[in-house]
Amino acid sequence: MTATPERLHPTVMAMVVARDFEDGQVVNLGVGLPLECANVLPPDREILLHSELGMLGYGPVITDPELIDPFVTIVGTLPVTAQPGIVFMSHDESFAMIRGGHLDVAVLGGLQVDRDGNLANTQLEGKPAGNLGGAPDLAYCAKRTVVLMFHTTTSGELKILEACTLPLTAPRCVDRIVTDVAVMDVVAASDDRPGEIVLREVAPGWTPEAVQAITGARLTVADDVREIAL
Amino acid sequence: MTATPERLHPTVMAMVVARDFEDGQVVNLGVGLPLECANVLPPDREILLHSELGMLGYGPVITDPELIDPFVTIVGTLPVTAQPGIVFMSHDESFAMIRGGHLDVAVLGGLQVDRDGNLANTQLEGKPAGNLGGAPDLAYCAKRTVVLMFHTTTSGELKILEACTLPLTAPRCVDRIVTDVAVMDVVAASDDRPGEIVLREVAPGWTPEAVQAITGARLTVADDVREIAL
Amino acid sequence: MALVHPRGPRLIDKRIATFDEAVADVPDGATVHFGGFVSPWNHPSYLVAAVARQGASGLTAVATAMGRGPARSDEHSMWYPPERRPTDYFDIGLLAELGRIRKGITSFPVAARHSLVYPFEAQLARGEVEVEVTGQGSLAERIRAARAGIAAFYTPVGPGTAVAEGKELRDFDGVPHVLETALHADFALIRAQRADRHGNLWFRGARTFNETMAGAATVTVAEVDEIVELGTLGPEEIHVAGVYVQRIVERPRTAATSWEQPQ
Amino acid sequence: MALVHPRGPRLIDKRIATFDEAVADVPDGATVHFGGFVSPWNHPSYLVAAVARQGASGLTAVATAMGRGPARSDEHSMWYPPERRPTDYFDIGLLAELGRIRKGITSFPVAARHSLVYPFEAQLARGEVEVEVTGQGSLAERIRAARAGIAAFYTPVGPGTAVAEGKELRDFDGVPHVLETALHADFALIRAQRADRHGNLWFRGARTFNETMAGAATVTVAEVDEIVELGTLGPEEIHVAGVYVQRIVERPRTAATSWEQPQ
Repeated sequence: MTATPERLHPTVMAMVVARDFEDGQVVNLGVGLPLECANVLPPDREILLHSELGMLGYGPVITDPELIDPFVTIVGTLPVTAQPGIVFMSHDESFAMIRGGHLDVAVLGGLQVDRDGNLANTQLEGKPAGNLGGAPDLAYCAKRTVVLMFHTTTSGELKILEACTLPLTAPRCVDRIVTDVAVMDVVAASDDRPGEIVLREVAPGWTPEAVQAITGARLTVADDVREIAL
Repeated sequence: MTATPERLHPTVMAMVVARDFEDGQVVNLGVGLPLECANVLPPDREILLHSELGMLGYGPVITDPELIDPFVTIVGTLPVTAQPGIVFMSHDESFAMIRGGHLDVAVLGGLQVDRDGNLANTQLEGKPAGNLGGAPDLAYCAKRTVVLMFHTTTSGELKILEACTLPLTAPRCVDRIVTDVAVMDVVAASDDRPGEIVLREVAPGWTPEAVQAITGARLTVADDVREIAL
Repeated sequence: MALVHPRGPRLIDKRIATFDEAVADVPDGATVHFGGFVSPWNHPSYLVAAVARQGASGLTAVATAMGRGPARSDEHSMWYPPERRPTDYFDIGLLAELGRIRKGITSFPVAARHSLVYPFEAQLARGEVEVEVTGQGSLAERIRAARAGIAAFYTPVGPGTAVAEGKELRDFDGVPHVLETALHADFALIRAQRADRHGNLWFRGARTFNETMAGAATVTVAEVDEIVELGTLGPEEIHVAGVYVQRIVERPRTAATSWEQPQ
Repeated sequence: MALVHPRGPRLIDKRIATFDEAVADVPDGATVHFGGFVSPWNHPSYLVAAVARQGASGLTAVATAMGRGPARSDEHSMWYPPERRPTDYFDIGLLAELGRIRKGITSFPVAARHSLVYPFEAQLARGEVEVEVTGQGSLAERIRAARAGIAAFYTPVGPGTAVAEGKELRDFDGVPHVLETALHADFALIRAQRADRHGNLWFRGARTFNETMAGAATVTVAEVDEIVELGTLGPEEIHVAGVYVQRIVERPRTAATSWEQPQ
């Protein structure tokens, strides 16, 4: 019996997502893990980060109180950097931008994702209601939706499933799943075949079999599956 | 046989309309006669004039080329005065403002008005299509719609009718009609009686009978009908 | 030749001296839009506190989030050392805690962590209040529709999820859409940085629901950091035209330390 | 630790050197939004002229008015003495006169006087072109809906008149409404006063359809008086975020005197 291989650090997970942003893309980062992407982008690259509050063009999170501008914050009232060209707008305009298909990528956290690309990420167990926030619009309307999450819950429950059991945030919306052990693409169902999840990359030390063992949906292993590299 | 009494000058017609604006009201003036209201408002009164182009708070038309700002113009590219507090906006916001019921008064020109308060003012005879412009939104959505027009056409045809014959701009929208001979209110139809046009004021020298004689709808003469005064 | 008004002109002046006056007529059972996005710098704190003092109850509150309440209000500025955190942040969790909210229409009804329970959430779990959870995009558009005189609209966001249940679905270009209706309020309580006496508003930073809600209610009241002379705000820089705003109130120069202090 | 892009960063730069390049790919049969409100100061004259030179035909033109054409273009600035009237005002009447427009979607299809006939109107009378006349409010909202991802909406304006014929009617609160659909275009050609390389735009004066159309097309091209350094336009003063704009072109310092001059 071999030791369980190490899982990726959250910063590296964010880098795996940010690696694939193209210059000039408009990207919305969800709270928590996804926001880490803001901190790993090279300062000389122009990726326009969008915030639902009504802001486009922010940069890394600021931790030094002396540098904070309290009017430049994102969800959770987190202070961030104002990049040159930053624009402020209203909530309705911010969501017109999302819903109108003007965002290239949404990176969201996830509680569950299934092989049809359904996403559940708003309803915490035991809570009397879910926090939808802007997730339904982002997940459904961004040109590309990436879910960045730990592969399993802290108590080991599976999160990538044949079919979500929690209330859906948005249906058939996920294009890619990046976790602490793998990178997977969701291939949408078509008339003649069901949706599938294709395993593209595995974390160092992980085999496709080891990833499959902690995944609740059957994975299709890509012919060119390889180790995650930045 | 007595001589036909004189008709009011367009400037006086505009003053009859402007007389009834309340301080602070938001008013849209149509092209032509209605726009004259902008020129007769006392400079120390704050009536906010709205233009569909996306402007709120303009003042009199400017004729001296040295005083013109070509970026402060209304329909017809007419240069107007920028009053303190003037705001510019987009066309969609300008019409959100109209449709959302935020305008107190719309003063519009008219080709025909009928006793149900229907308005026709966009389709010129002989033209292959009508110029709707912003009239449908203004006529239907302003809290109060005033039609300012000559009582009859230049060739003597009647314009105030039992029922409009030209294509309607908006149905059941007119509250008041001000012409060069009279001031009339349209009382909307209710379940138990049809709409009616009430004659409130007549121009100096005019009798209710003389006004009725050039009106295609039966007028109800108000008990307190009086001579137009400013 | 110009008309002279017999009474003499009455200038437009939407300034109200106190927050208490500005919300005095909010009735029990009112629907109220609350602007901002859970930050001391964009939430209408003094208006919330004034509503709390005024006592209106049975409110339907439309807001991004239902608030943390006074006990946790400084969590929103945790990145500042304690001495720099605003003492005058009163979020609508205060109204929830006082039992004034009957129903919430919101995107964030609960705390984001298992370990936290906010006042509205606790009442919801006990069945004391109602909630209508709406994604933020549809909530923003429903409020904008109220301002813009649009009765209802079809959005692609919602079909296939709980928010579309019981609503009309229709395909456009083969994509399912759901019909959402305008969300008008009796009062909109918002926050801006600058205003003039016409009610023209200017905002620093993301304008959140503060811009969206202006004009989407019968009475819009703006709490502002500063009232400036008419003409100071340039015609191209005004974000909200004064016609959408009925009342403006300036925040005090000295921050309140309790919501109970009359302002 | 930060990612270094293997190719080196590529900055966002939406500047296009010439108007001819900026519209080179407008295909025959395209739907095109044209911004402005019949004024030399808000109409995208150089883009219109470039489309005329480029030759695309069978266009569906969405615009406030269908234009007067070159012969009458200086009527728009009659309040200036002749020597001060712009020589470089090219309205879409030019495209109509050249026979490039197959259909107009507009609020002002004809001249406002009996005695005047503009090019599009003449073609319409002869049955050579189609027209869809829409009130300006619904036209503006349909274009905004395209930008905002709203498929359709119910407006109270239209029922009881010709514009509602053949469309779905529905009552909301006892008031009849008509369903209007989003109006997307292949290209939006607009005019602004300032832009930066991100495509952020700033306007002088009423923003007309220029703001409304930005982002309501697959490709939005902005003709601007001046391109300024990134960061010059303040985050609170930008009217249109760059994401809605794909190309920007600066107007020449010396005004053209004919639409046929390549620019």
